[in-house]
Amino acid sequence: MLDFYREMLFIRRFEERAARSYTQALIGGYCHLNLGEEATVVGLISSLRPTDYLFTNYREHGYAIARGIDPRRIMAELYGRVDGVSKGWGGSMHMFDFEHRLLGGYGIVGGQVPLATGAALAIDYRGGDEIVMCTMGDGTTNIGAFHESLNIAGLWNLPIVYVIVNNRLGMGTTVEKSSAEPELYKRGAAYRIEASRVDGLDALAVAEATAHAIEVARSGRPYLLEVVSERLRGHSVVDPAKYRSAEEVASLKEHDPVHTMAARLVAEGISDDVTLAILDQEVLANIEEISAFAEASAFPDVDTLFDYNYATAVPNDSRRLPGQPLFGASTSGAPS
Amino acid sequence: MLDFYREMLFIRRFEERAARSYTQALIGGYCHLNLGEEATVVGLISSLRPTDYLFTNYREHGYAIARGIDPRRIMAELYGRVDGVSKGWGGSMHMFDFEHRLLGGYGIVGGQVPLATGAALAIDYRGGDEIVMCTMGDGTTNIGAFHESLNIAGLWNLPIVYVIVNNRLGMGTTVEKSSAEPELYKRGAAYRIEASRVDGLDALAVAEATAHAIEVARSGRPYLLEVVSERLRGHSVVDPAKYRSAEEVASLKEHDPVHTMAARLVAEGISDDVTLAILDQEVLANIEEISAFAEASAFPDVDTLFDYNYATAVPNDSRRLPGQPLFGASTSGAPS
Amino acid sequence: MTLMSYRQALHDALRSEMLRDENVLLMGEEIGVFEGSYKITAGLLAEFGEKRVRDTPIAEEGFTGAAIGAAMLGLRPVVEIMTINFSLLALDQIVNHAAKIYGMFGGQAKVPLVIRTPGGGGQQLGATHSQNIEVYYAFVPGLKVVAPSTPADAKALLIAAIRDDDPVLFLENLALYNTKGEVPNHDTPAVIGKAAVTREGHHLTLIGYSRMAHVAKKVADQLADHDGLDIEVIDLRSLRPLDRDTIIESVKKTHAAVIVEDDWLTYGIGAEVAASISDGAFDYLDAPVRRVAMAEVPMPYSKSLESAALPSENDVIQAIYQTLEAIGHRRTKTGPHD
Amino acid sequence: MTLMSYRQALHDALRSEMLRDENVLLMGEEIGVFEGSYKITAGLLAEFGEKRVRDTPIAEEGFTGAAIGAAMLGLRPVVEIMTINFSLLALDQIVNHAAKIYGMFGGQAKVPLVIRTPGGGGQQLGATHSQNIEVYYAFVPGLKVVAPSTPADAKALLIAAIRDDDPVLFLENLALYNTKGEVPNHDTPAVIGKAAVTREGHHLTLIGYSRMAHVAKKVADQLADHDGLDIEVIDLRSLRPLDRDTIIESVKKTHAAVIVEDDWLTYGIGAEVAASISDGAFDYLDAPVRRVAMAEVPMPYSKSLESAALPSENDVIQAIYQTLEAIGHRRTKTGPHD
Ligand SMILES: Cc1ncc(C[n+]2csc(CCOP(=O)(O)OP(=O)(O)O)c2C)c(N)n1
Ligand SMILES: Cc1ncc(C[n+]2csc(CCOP(=O)(O)OP(=O)(O)O)c2C)c(N)n1
Ligand SMILES: [Mg+2]
Ligand SMILES: [Mg+2]
Repeated sequence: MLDFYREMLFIRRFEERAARSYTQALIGGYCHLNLGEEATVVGLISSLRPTDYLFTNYREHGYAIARGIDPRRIMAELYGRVDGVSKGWGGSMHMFDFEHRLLGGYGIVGGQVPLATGAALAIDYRGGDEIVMCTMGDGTTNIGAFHESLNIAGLWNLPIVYVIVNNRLGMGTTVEKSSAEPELYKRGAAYRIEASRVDGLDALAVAEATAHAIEVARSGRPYLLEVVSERLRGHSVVDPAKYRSAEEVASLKEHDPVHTMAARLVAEGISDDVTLAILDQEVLANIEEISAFAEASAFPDVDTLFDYNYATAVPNDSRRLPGQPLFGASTSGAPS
Repeated sequence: MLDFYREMLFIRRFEERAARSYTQALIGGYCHLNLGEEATVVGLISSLRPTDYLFTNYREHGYAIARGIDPRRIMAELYGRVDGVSKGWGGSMHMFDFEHRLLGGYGIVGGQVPLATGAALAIDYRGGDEIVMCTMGDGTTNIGAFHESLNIAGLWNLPIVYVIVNNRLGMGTTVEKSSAEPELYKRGAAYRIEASRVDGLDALAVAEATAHAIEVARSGRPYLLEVVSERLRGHSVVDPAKYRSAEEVASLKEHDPVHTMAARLVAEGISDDVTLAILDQEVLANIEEISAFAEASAFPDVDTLFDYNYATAVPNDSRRLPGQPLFGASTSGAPS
Repeated sequence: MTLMSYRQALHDALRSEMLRDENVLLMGEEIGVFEGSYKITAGLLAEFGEKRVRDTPIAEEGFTGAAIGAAMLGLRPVVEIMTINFSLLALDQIVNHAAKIYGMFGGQAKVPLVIRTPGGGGQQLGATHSQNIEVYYAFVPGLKVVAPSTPADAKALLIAAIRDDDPVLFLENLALYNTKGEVPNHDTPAVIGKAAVTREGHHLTLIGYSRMAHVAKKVADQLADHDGLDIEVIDLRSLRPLDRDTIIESVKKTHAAVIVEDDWLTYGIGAEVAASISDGAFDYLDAPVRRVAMAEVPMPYSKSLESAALPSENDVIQAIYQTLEAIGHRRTKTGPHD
Repeated sequence: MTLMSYRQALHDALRSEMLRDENVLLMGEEIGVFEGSYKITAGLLAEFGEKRVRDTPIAEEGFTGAAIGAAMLGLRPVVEIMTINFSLLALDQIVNHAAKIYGMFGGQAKVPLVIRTPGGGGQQLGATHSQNIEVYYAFVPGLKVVAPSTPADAKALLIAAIRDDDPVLFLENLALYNTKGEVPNHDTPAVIGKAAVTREGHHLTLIGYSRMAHVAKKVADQLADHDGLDIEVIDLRSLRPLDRDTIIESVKKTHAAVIVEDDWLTYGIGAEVAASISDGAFDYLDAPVRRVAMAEVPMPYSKSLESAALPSENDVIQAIYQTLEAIGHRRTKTGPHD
């Protein structure tokens, strides 16, 4: 439990730092945080084997951390630096690390769902014993890709756990306003996929439910797990979330999973306030080092702009900067 | 019942004639027939009011007939003539008649489902008491548009009946191979939409189930109706359907809904063999007249090629034949 | 005239059309309670209610298709697709349905639909959120595609699009929302299908649309101030129909053209413009038509790479000078025109 | 060499690559039990079984996306999308995912995927089934797009596409499946990204791809026989990358070009080709580059209208003569080149 707490706290502090770095213009673009979802993230990832695959969406910093990727490289990605997990190409929404089997970080709502389904197909094709976990938000269950993918996984008996992280909002729209069946896990029935729902503020409960889901997947059937979680702040760093009532915000604070877990650790005598305060200081110091590392990392060199045009080089590939003419000396560069 | 039979028989003979005309090259492109689905078609349409709207797919000749469109214009459309329901622009897959509220005829699998949903939205928006019926095949329930549309209809309480015409095949693929939940009506639950299944070989049963579905829709809730039907021949006229076993084909013949209905009419003393034979002769003669009308109708004039570029004319509209240069006298024609 | 932002002009056009015609309704993700990702629809839910300002589920294909169906029955839906990148999910409904319904059924049903969506680039949104794929729409018969660059055009073209009986793809741009300009107080619709000469000149024709029409104008003004160059600027405004006449007329006068675009070069909007100029002004061109466009890569997140991939004012200036130089060179060889 | 149909060449390439590499699998609607809508995959289910020949549900986005995900893990899926019209439903997965994954993640994951799909027109399939929208793919960095016109190229390019580590859109054509040609018996992959000069000549360069490369060749041969015209024919073969060098080199020799394409004219493939020629061969062109393309309408079903909308051999011949006439005119005025 203490391990869970440490991880949750780390994600909390990391995300808070990301928010601050964003306002300091160290981070650009869109930046979606896992604040409020720490218990969900940690509970979900804890039951995965290192060889299992994870596909997720743009709200993935915590998942990258929980998978064991060096957090300095995660922060460096946010800062758009060469040492970033995606070498600065992806940013907040597009983190990827093959070694730790985080297979993205996708910015298109639902985009990851068919991909994850295909990864499960590849595992099944080769007779491997890995499974795929594919997380998505509650709002994502209304897009076609969800339906098409679950149907395929159900038909082909693929080893995959689909996880709905239900933070009850897709930007500002509630589940009730976006899903005709708001008990989202029940949608598994449309594909004969076993499904259940769990409290996402309780890391242990999430871990337990996940373990079952993974067991089903490893036995060769997809599973649909709904984790009812919380989003503490706006949809992204820049959203003031004015559409939430004062009571709602108060209730969020009250159920804050990190605080709840801390209280439980103390109540159950596993830890005490002083130890937890020291732990927090350590984490905060660590986060500052991480940020310093990221800030010291270089921006990608402009010369590398065409480095990832193709994995297999071909003649006549276009490698022109915006100012360059179509024809003339500058059109070389292409392998031939 | 005799009315149903007459209509079913008419569709049967019309479709057989269409198949023949296709082999005579009077019809081009793809041509999908309602052979085997006559009871389904007639049962479904019988409960609609003239003011209700129908959206369907490319397998729609029978629906066009059942809605009361002049069959000569339906055949003329198949023959690609100016007197066709879509003036020769649509062909077999794209029939449309606003007067009879057949709002297409769509060639893209699932394409009609969001459109029909939107028509129901328009009715609701205006507080009208019409409803929309949207038919689709069994294979169509696996595409994203199905999911997105039913969710929207469920959320917004739209007056629409979605009908799955389950002929148990999408081209050559069985329902079991394409739908993880092969009892297709059960998918309504994913959107809290009331749903049921009915025998599509029994026109009366279909009519009854449809009447209930329409009642629900008219009261302001969507409904999902699955009609288990049959496809007597190949997917389209050119498909020999070699993937079907001899037993299957034999069983199809045995359950042929037109023959079954005829037998029932005789058994129940409503009609007799002689009367039915005379009826058939009448229908056949009528079909020949229809075909003659279609054949006598003119092909659209090439001068009309740009007639439907836009409903609201704008300057610089492109109205060039393939051989015409981009600039020069021939670029006129555009309203300015 | 009132000085206002592009955002405000769009908002005002939506509001006044909704007041004018009760068949006009808005649909899209987060346009109501959230007041729009980019706040174009702020306040409209409160004013018009849930019936006319509809927050949709995340289902681009479904709600765009529903809007098309509603339009077939005579409503005039204005759909917001949050960014043009997500419109790929609705493309079948737009291309195979909205664009086809009028023609394919022999003119029996109209589709008076507007799809508003912003393009982007330069906001560090990364590869999936920084595309300019308007050419996908401009390519399709049956659609109209407009791309205003000023608040005044934004208002007048949006009004025109809403009143038009055909499906109109209305291209906005993230970087334009805060730009300001004078906007007429009356609700006069613009004519769809006409380019605008936003600066007269005779040395060269500089062509852009949406954000790049701004850049073009700015560069031209700058070069006039600093170098006495007299550059004609064309804002395409409409990508379909494309107003070739206005372009050709200008190039016949200036004998040279540079196109600036935010999309990828190869097969981008500029390709058609360049091909059209090279054809229609063949005997007048003194140098090849130059295109300044985005580098052909998935847009990187990192600022250093993103800046390198995007066309800059400097790139435009360089292309102009290189073109003028080429003309000088050729003129020396062949003598001046006419 | 063996004389065989384009269909057979595709079938043989699939089969021999499946035999060579067990990571190659086929996915698509009706490719197994039904043996393929156009029978390219006939017999392969029987030979390789359900694991490697997968009939998918009707879910273009879902199964194409699944193929992309499988490719990320090292499989080499070959997806069949029944016709290119239906690929609009998979476009988000192709453009926002397949094309982006390699670059957006800094080169960490490859997507060795092939999407086979036929374009069409001329089969009376109507507006939703007769589009040639390859420009949607050719426009996108990260994709490769090939469009073979002969059985030999079909085989060699399909083998190359399957062995390539990037996503390749492999464009076929309904009207080509039954055409025949000599095909090498060995399995040598072609080089992706190279055009072919399929006929040498010096009077004019005639450019096409896919079905229109055939038409171009046929027209050129005809004009040689009947009129002693010596027309150079280029088959683009690859739309992305586009082999501009081969095109420009030819036009520098012939001084004139006509492009034939099956898609709509405005913003079509020919726009980029014409713009590139007008730029790269600026000093050599004696007449504007002419494009012969489809009329810009949703394709009508009726034969009379469809025929009028599609480019015919006669249209091509007329464009050639008009171009040559324009050159004659100009030559008289300015004297011969060089
Ligand atoms: C296809 C698509 N449509 C819209 C968006 C814009 N968008 C980004 S996140 C989001 C809300 C997603 O909600 P949910 O699935 O609940 O995930 P959450 O953000 O709550 O974690 C939207 C609409 C997008 N990225 N992709
Ligand atoms: C999006 C799309 N994918 C594929 C096709 C090709 N296609 C036409 S009909 C069909 C089968 C449809 O089966 P089903 O929904 O059961 O309807 P049925 O033909 O049996 O009436 C397919 C795959 C298409 N027209 N559109
Ligand atoms: Mg959410
Ligand atoms: Mg079926």
